[in-house]
Amino acid sequence: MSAVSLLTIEIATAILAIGLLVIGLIVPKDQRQGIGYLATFGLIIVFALTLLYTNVQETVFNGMYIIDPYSTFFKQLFLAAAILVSVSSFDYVKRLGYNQGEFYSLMVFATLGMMMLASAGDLISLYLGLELMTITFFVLTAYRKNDFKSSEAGIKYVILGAMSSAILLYGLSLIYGVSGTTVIGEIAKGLNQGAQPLELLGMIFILVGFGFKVSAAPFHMWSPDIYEGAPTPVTAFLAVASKAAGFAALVRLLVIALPSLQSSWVVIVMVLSALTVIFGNFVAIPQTNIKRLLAYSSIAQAGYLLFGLVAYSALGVAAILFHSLLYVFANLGAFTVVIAFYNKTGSDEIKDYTGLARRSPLMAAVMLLSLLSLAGIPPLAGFVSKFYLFTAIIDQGYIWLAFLGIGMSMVSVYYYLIVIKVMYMGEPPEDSEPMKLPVSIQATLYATMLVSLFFGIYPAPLTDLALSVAKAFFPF
Amino acid sequence: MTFPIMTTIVLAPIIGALIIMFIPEKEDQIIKITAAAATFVSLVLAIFAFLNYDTKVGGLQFLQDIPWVEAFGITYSVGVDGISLPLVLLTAIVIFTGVFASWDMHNRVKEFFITLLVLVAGVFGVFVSRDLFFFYLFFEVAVIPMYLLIAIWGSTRKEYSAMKLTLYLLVGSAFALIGIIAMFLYAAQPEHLGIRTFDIAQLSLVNYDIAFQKFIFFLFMVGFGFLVPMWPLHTWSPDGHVAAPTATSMLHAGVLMKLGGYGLIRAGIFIFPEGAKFWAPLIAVLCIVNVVYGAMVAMRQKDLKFVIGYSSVSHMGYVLLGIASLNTLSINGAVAQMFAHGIMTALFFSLVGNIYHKAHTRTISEFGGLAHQMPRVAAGFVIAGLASLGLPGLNNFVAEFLIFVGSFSVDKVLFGWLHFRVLSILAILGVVITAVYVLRVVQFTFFGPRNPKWDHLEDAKGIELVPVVILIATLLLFGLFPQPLIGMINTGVVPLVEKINAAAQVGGIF
Amino acid sequence: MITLYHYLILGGFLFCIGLYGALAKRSAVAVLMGIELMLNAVNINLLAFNRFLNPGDVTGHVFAIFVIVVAAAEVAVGLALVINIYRDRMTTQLDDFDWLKW
Amino acid sequence: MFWIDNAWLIPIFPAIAFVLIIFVTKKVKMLSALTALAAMATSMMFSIGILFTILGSHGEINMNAPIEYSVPWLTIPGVHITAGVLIDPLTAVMLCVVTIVAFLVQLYSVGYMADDPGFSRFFAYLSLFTFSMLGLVVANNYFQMFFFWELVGLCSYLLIGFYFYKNSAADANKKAFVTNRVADFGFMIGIFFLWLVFGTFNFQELAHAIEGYGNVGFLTLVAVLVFIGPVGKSAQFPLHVWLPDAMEGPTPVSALIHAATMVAAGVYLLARGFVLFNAAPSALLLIAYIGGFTSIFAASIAIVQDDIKRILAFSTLSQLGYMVMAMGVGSITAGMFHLTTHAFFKALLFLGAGSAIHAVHSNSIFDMGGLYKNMKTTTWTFVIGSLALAGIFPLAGFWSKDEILLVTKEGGFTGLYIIGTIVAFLTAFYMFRLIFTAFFGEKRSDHHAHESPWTMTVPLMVLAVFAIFIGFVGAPFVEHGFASLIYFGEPHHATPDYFLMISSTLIALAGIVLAWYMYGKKAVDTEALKQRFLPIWTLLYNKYYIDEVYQWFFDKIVLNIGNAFNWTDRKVVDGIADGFSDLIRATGARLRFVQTGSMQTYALVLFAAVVLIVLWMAVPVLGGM
Amino acid sequence: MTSTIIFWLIAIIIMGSALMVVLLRNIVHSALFLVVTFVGVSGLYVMLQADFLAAVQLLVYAGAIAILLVFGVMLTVRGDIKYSNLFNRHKFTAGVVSLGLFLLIERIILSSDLLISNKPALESTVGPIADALLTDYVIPFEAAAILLLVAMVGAILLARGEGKPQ
Repeated sequence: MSAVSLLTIEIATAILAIGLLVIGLIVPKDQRQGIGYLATFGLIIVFALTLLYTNVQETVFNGMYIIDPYSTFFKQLFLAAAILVSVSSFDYVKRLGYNQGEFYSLMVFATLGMMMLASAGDLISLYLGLELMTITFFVLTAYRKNDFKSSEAGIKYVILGAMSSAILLYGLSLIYGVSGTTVIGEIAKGLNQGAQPLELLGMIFILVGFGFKVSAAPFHMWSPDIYEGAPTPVTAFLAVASKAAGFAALVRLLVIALPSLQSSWVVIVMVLSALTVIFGNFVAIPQTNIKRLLAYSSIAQAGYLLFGLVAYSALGVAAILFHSLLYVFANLGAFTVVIAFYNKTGSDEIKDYTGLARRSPLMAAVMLLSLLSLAGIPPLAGFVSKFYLFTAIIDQGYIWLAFLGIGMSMVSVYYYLIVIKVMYMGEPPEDSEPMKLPVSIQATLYATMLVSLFFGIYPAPLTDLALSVAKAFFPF
Repeated sequence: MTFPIMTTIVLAPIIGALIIMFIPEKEDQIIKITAAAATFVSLVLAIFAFLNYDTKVGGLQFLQDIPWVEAFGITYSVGVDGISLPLVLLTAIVIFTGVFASWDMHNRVKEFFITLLVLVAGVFGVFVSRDLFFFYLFFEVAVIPMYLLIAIWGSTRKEYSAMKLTLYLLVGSAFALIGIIAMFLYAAQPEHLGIRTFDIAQLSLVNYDIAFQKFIFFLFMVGFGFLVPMWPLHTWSPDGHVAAPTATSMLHAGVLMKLGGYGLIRAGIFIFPEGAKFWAPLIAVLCIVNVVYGAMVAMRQKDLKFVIGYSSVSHMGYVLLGIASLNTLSINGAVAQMFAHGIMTALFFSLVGNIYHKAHTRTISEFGGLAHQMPRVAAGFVIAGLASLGLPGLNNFVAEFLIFVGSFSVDKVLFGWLHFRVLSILAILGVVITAVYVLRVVQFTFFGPRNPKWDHLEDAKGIELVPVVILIATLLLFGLFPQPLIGMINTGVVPLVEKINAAAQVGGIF
Repeated sequence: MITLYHYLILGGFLFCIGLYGALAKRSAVAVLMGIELMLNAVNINLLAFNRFLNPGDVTGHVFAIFVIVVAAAEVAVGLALVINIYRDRMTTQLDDFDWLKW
Repeated sequence: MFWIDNAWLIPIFPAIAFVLIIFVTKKVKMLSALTALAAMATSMMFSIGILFTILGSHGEINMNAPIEYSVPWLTIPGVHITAGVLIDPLTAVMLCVVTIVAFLVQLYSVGYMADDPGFSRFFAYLSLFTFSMLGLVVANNYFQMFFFWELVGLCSYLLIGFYFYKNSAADANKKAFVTNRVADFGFMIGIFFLWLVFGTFNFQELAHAIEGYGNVGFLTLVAVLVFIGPVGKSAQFPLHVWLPDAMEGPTPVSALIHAATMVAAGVYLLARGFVLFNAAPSALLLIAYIGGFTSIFAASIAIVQDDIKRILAFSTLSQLGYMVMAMGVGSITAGMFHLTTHAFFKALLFLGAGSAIHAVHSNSIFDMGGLYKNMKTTTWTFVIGSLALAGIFPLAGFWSKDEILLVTKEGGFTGLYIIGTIVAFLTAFYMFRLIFTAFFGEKRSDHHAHESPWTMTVPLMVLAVFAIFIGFVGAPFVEHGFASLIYFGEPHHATPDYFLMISSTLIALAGIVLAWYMYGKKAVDTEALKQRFLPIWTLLYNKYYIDEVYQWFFDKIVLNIGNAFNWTDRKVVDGIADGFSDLIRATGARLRFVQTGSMQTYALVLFAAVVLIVLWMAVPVLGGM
Repeated sequence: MTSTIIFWLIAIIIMGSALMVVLLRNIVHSALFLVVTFVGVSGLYVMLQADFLAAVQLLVYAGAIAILLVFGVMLTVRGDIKYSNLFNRHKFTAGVVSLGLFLLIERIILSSDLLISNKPALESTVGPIADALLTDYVIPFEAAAILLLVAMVGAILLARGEGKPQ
């Protein structure tokens, strides 16, 4: 296939993004909510396109860019997330009242960045994809300009993000220097056998840079603040897709480019993952803001995803794929509820969720299932993925890590249950009415719920897919 | 293709829950009838299975296999043997009666029955699963509904208790999960089974390394010990019992705790007989603590449900003793005791629920002479109490008798100084203590002069009596004619004991 | 004789100075400056590696160009944000931005 | 053989009656009573049929050649339990005693309980009680024995607590049940040991097995353990405490418990399992001395009590001590004989007492007095019963008591013989103390006492007839009497010992005379006597404070252990778990503040972590700095 | 030899001015020294025979970014400009961390054994860079374009006063 046809998805996405931007400028202000539908429609088309590439295994531009099932898997994930976020944000964006076209356009740009990250076969593409995603998120995070918190989150993200990019870049430069190449597939060859101190340093810096992106402790500290401050749809997208994208790139980088340093990075990742699950879960306990709680919970989830890397096996990678998917949908479900709730009440405080089950059984149910899925309770997808993750690490003999992970899952159950308790136990406030949800939100909620349930009850298709994708990384 | 009877038993409550989802909330009568119908289907099928199980053939019957995740060897495989079928029947009876015990529920009826039915589907699932993955999965399915049921419809420190129960159960299951995974991986190694499978029968064929067995059995012991509950992992259970609404208490004490014993037998002893032999002394000692300590604590409780809660701790100690004795009789007794205790405690809770629903208190000292106002409840309570203290003619007696006989025949010295028979004797002493606290409760609650304060209480009547009658009938039926039950259990226990006897000596104790 | 090591250490030094600036200065603009220093250090690394290890190709150069581009974009967005938030809170001292915490 | 073949029906009839009364006839009082009586009568008919079949079998069915039927009840590998019927003369006699006494008691109850709202319930319980007792009697194995043994305990619980609204009744039935439980604990362990060594519960099989078994030490242990059961059920010291309190039940119940059913079960077990005890001589000795001690111990208490039923209760204790003592010295003949006679006259006495109580609505003998005038039948039957109990020739008690004294004397247990004699004296004394106080003398209560209805008096008269004549079946002059029916090993025919007969009669008469002297004639100021021996009187009146000791033990020791465990559970076991979760929560709450909101702190942490990681990873590579 | 001197000269300029950027209290001064640093770095690029990069460095960094920063300063600084660029409370800790990191980096660099290539550098890099950008690196190239577009849109969005209470 030619390069252009292989890049169809990216090109289509770029065209969509730019088109949205342009249309946003052309269309009169009062008709701009249609852009959301357009964006959704476009994304769905792109998603449909990705289906054509499910089994393609090609590289273009001398290994610069890789189209393989792995990247396609992630692209589909990003697109799905983007579709759901854009659907669920119709109302939210309408309430913003300004710059509606740009919002969707930026979201699509961010998606494009993520796709590049997943497909990058070269450090430079990887870096550009990363920055495209990150810088877009800088803007999106600060999107609610008249909200101080949003601006603050924006500036925090910019400064911390830039610093982490710098250190990542420093690491990339060292790896480039030592290996003499930026093509990920060739770095392993270029690296000296036996750990060169400089390689090690580069590896550590890269790990730190990506650790920041996926918010692994102790590089996670930005995320709760940014998650809380950012507009909720952005938080949702940031929490789910950008983290998944970070993992997509990190796995490829570590497994394909740095296998010679495997003994070192596995240890580091192990410590990071342990710290992450502990910190994320512990600090989530006292939270009172639902977004912040979800932020800490997603920190913890990142820790679980890192387990898959610790395992350093096909199973581990497959588990990462599986868990990313579940994580995306579970978090999206939760965040969609948060968005809808915010739209109705203007609050993100957990205590205001009192009696939600009476006011909107659907919202409460989706929140319940999403949180339980994140906690790893069957028959939800989260259980299956955690099961795979633990299997993967126990397979490698890290049984203590499995204990830690499960123990921390219990802690997570604790704070998830607090939310559930508030929703289900309390009586709604006196003057409250049942919440009527827009169709778009309902559709999102049902979609996330169904995915969590379906892959929890019948995980076989996704498992097979994830395993076959992961086997590409470990041909042995 | 034969009729998938076990699957239907599991699915009936789920389908019931789905139907209820579409019934408007205000039609609570229809909701209740639907729930009763759904559980009735399970009950009928369970009875059908019980009657049609071929004890001459034994082994696993009513099988069904559907490959689920082939990459991991996960198969949806169900089937029951002599050990699990009685427990399925138990679950069916308890939930069916539980629905009737909840007939007076008026608060958020729809959600209540949906949650209850999901919960019971999970419990059914555990008992019918032959695949450890599904075993675990179904167990966890049962936990969260339990939380909701207690947290929303409960009483007395319900939030604390619900959380405590949930976390304890999950922590317990976590131990078991790690054990299951480790075992799965071990068996999947080419030099052992070479295939990935969670099938219990297949996993039991592997020759596990002794050290590995010890480790994994330890995990199972702790994990299932949480559920049983084994001292000192038990404190969730009285709190949970007390806080839970009636039907939940019934199901919780009646069935959920049995998952632990069942798991220990099925996943623990059956697969790791050497590990079981190694750890049995510890279980034996702890279970005696359960029995005696639980009974002593029960004696000092002021809340009716707490008494029953601690009595469950005490009674489950017998189950553990049966398991720890590792011989045919004792394990037969352990399974029978699980069944009997389930029925008995469900009866207790349905009656206490009845009282609480009317009197809005469960504090024993506030009662007295309640037999005047509620003679039927009093009679039921006395019968439950008598079952609890192991009166002949009721099912518990047979079970406890078998456990005692079985454990008594163990001629071993633990730790170099403690003869096993000493433990058995202490356990029998537990029966005496049980008599003391049960009779005290009966006396202080039901006997004594008429208390005009409670004159407004009505005796149980009509539909409230359904659970009482069914449960008492079951207790009597299997108490007077235990052969069908014990004979069936025995078909499941015999292969288990053959495995135990074939296993090597470990630790010099068993 | 100036070797690769000299350049690398110079790069490292610049990186750490920039880091110090980014960590220790109050003003958002000064922090951005520090970050630019860090990125410059990276560029020195890239070019030095390219020069001494792979003088035959231009990968390092290309990489460096992209780094510059990204740096520019980052600064643009960053400054826009600084100006934006300055309008709200009349300050650019990063210490003051701690409404989001715990 | 019809009766024997269908012996299994005997317990079934009352069981059916129980079920019918509970579920069908509960609302209709008379129907309930009729059902119970009909069932009882049928059982009685079968029992008598069996007895006569055996008598007519010319020794074919004897103690060493019983007839046994059984069906499997629970069969799994390792344990084989049957439900069965074992018919031998012992069973037959016991069946007759139980059914006849029970029938009469039930008949009596129709009148006695006529006004009670729980009339039907009462008859249901009575039926259940007899069912349990009959099931126990026909049992062919220890398991079945234990099964019904416990059920008997249950029924006593239900009946003693029949007036559940009385706190004293509720206390008493609990006490009865718990005490019996303690005893059953030993019994259970005992039969476990038997099963463990011999692999069976069956009496016959055990008998064969024990004969060839050499380990006497083990047998002694088992025998003692099994004996703990009768100690509880037959209220021997030190587990006798429940029996005096058991009078809290309606009087017919007391009659039934004290005479034919509950307490007889213990003695019956001793007889039934005598093979075992016989094989363990030291255990037998223990049994004998416990029995002897109980008899004098209880008799000494009885002389100072003023509650009519309590006096009778201690008298029962004392007589049970006699029976156990007889067993202990090796004569089941004597023991069973006394059990038989005692069943009738003690039932008579209790029913008579009930009649009296019914009339004056008080239990205290000092509230009665002069009942003779209005209650002739009651008085005369009561006197007959008392004479029988005191052992006055030629009433029933005379023969059986003499038999016991004879075997102690012949067996060389002089101590026991002396005790038995003293007890005979005391028995006569306290019984006539009762009679002279309650039935004769001046009237002391305002109640207009009147004779009871025929349903009450007829049983009294029937029992009185039995009390007079039943002793002859075992009189040493009678050929093929009791001793040739019920025996252990070979029938042992006692030769009449005239010295003993005369001496014991004289001693009993002496007791009666003393009682007349003190209470009839009032020649002695009993009050002054009481003051003079006040410490002894108080000790006796309070039953040697044994109940108080037990109460103290329970309140102070058991409940405090319970408290300690409860505290441990809440504070230590739970405290650790809660503490752990609090720790996690607190850690979370603290850790939260790491997140200061200052982005440069975040960056600092990030880079500090970088430095640490690099240090950690690089130092080994660099080989030190 | 000359190159060594020039290197050291440039190195001293870079290091000195970089330190000034960080240490000075007046943010305008810092900005000026930043320009000096950028120029110094571009000198270094010249030494590394990266002529095109040196030019880009001058244009983009010294020309654009530094000016952008100065604008930023001008738009936001209030009060006494002499104290516009103070340290925060992490002054010391940050110093320790930075210094520690530097020492580590330095040690690691010195202990690494890098394979120095003796091939001569390319005469001119402009052509090869152009080739590379439009062939192999066309994807990042396009991405960079999009990135700039995003940055532009974003900067406008954020800096514009729309939607704010005036």
